[in-house]
Amino acid sequence: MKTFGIIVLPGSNCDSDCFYAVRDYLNQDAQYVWHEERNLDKYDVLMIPGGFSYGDYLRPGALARFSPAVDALVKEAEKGKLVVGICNGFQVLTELGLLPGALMRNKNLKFICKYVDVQVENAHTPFTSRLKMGQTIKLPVAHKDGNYYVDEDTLQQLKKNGQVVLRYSEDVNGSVDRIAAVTNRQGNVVGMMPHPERACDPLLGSSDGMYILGSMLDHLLKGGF
Amino acid sequence: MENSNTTPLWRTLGLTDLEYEQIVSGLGREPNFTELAMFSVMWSEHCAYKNSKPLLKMLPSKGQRVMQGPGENAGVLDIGDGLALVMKIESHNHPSAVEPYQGAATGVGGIVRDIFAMGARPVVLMDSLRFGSLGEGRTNYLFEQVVAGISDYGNCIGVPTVGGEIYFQDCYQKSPLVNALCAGIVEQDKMQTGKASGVGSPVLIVGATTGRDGIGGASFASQELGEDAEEKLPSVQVGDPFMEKLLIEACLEAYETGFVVAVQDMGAAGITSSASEMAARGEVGMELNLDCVPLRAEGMAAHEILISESQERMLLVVEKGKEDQIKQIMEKWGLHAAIMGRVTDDGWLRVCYHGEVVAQLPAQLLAEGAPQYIREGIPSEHLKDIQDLDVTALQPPADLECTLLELLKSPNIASKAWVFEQYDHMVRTDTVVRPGSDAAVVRIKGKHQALAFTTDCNATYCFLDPYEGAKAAVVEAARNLSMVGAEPIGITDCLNFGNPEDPAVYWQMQRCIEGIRDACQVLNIPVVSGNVSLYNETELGPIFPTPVIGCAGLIPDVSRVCTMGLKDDGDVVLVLGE
Amino acid sequence: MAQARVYVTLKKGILDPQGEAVKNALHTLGYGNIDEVRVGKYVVLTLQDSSDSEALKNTVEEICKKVLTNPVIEDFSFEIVEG
Amino acid sequence: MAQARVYVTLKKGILDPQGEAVKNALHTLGYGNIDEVRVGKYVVLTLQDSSDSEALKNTVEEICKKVLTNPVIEDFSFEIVEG
Ligand SMILES: Nc1ncnc2c1ncn2[C@@H]1O[C@H](COP(=O)(O)OP(=O)(O)O)[C@@H](O)[C@H]1O
Repeated sequence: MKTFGIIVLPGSNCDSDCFYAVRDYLNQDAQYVWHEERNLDKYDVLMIPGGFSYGDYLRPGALARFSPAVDALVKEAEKGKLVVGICNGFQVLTELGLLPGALMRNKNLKFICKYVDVQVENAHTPFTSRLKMGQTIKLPVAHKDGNYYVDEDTLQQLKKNGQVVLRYSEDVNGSVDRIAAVTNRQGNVVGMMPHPERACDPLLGSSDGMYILGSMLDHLLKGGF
Repeated sequence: MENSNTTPLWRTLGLTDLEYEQIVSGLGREPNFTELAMFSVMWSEHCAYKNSKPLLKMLPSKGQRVMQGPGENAGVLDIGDGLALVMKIESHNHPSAVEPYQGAATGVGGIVRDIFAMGARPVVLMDSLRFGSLGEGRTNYLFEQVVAGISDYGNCIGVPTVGGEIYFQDCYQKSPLVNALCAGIVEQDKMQTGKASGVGSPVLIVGATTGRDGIGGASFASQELGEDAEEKLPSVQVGDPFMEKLLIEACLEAYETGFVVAVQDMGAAGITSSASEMAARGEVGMELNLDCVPLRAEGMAAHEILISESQERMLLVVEKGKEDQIKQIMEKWGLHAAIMGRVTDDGWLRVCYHGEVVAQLPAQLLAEGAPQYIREGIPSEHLKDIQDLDVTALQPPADLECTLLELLKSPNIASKAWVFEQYDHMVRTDTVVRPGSDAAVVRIKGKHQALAFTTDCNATYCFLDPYEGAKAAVVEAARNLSMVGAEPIGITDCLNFGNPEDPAVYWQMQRCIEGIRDACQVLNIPVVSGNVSLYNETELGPIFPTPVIGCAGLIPDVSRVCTMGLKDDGDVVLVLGE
Repeated sequence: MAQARVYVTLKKGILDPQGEAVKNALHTLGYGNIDEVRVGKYVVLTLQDSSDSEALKNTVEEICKKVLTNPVIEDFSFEIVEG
Repeated sequence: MAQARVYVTLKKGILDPQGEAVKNALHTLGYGNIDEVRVGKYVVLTLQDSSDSEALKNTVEEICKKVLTNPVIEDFSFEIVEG
């Protein structure tokens, strides 16, 4: 049994989505981690869920940086632990500088909630190993600020290093190069705008999110950090 | 009490001479200014239902599943397995006409608080909207801003907006309607009420600080929007969905302790309404000290604190001696919680400020003493002409294909994806049938049963024949639910009308309510909560009568949900009914 | 080319939840000496020069009222910089 | 009391969808002479006065860098007004 720590920031609202996905569909130990927690040793994976941490005030993800648990998460990430930021979590990770780039207001300036197709750009990451290169999966998005920006130089590096993990099949929000998910250079930290945790039960329209959660589990079971 | 010009103060505050007399005779003395301000908001149409209460009594509100009918913050229905469904709909029409973004946002905030005030976790939002024709006047602006307001607020608090309705029609040109429905789920033994009890129990004000927002908003909402509506702007309230999200979590955690005796949200008329209604329901009194209220603005007068409509606040009555535990929970969530009073046994609301008693009123008189008006409804003269349409004299359209395309182009028929894609309708991972179907379906994790929701009303029908139109709204709602496989179990209704002092409008309201009553009786669906919004009219005249029906249904087995998409080649198509 | 710099602020007395949240964050970070934070908008318009500076001013004023602000809850001020 | 007025703008070269939308709206309304619109933030901090104006400046600078802006996409400038 692996332990997934789900960071609960004031304003997180997909914390329970992550919790049930991990507990009921991945059948692993899901635990909420209050944002004032300082020791995150015992978790095998850390997740920053979607939502509106601190109301998304100022900039989405900007104020979450100052929670002690997020501080501790940075240290765990540096040690090489798997860290996943979904939606607002992705925004937090870029604000922290753990991931390159920034997430800006969607091109149409509106919140977008719908299923989208995404393609796998790198199947050799701890988050995508159950998928094939180029495979298309169906995941929901639900965000107002998912328009991923990086400058041209960084983009070339990301591509060269295989840090672009998922791309939207069609332009959804104006993201540079239709990027939907990126990892850090080391490959243990991922941020993604689509919600795999919302796509674990065919009853709700798709279970493709299980590929991503399952890949992480495989990685841990193979003895990955 | 008169102010400088000769209009008596009570009239400028929206009370009639007769109402003022009733206050004086009920009190046995003249009210002071603070007290009069409190009466003016509590006896407004918005809070007191002066014109609608006698009519609302007609609605059937009993049934095997009904655990709480009208009279509390929201209605409650037994859905089996020890669970209950809490639901209510509410209008925020007038605020949205003035400031559509904030008006709609705070409308969502208000209805959500009603639901968690009953102890339930809010799990579903819906919105029923009416605007003028697209492209005319401020319609596009109002429409975009209202949708943005609902989207930003609902998405932030993490409650999925799973459905609703939108119509564009000229009669709403200057009187848009914004009705929001919220439903929640609670374990039956954890239900909360707004009934204060326990002499000496501390009264806590929790959540946002109190400022001058929306002062007089409640009485404002009960007046027709005149040409000078924009002048009344300072009363605009600003919503803080982040605060609301914290408030939801903190309150639900506080209820878990079992130490919360009673709780109510502060909507219209703020501290005044929540305190007096909680005291009146519990047949107790309350002593309040305004010096303890965390304020946001400087130099606020007693009446301003008492009737402020600052959003995202709750009033809690807590077991004596347990206040620190509750405060700790609130502080964990970063919220203010201040002890501002205690429960007394004498039925009076006694308010102190700066060491003086500034108001002293019987809670019952304030909360429930407003007069009720039974008027005479008279159908409008020219209704007959409109109704006398000889359908057989109409020519069928020459080019049916063209007509079909014309119809599909109508914003009233076209896809509403532009709207519902702006709403997070999937958060909480329970939305089984998403917007775009007859009714939305939401599962309950770990249970077999699921819930279905719809809102319906065709106001043109109601205009042509209020009785038949309202009946049709109920029946349509029931039909929509049965289409997804649900049995309709309860209704919450939002009655939007023009000025009830106009006999033709009063008649519409009367007939609509009769229509709802009769349909509910036949279908055996109780009305467990609702809301009335009157004075929806401008110089352009009253809106069409718009009794929006929000209906909840129960699906015994979530795997048996039916959606409307065609499924497979060769499936047989049947037509049922006549 | 002229540049109009427009400052949009929430009216006094109108709740600024964003400002409140930033203030709280700053306090947490140890900046206790911050009494208030208000977050508004800063809009920069680049306009084709008009020889008539009075007309330019009127245009910007009009744009502020009609488009850039919501008069119900916001105030504005602006300055025009030539260059 | 001192007031720090902070202007946050998107870096040059970064597409500003909000500014674009405002520009298009202005063009539709007939303001054809608008070449560009950029929408940024205007943050007003009210600080307890410090006798040391250099220290005050440093504090504000720090706050801008740490909290008020995201250096990947934003620039800032500020001024301090006493009073
Ligand atoms: N149309 C209606 N049908 C049934 N009950 C109604 C209707 N309108 C209002 N009620 C009930 O009357 C009570 C008072 O209404 P409410 O809207 O809660 O007042 P407030 O303005 O304080 O929110 C509630 O219990 C509500 O359910």
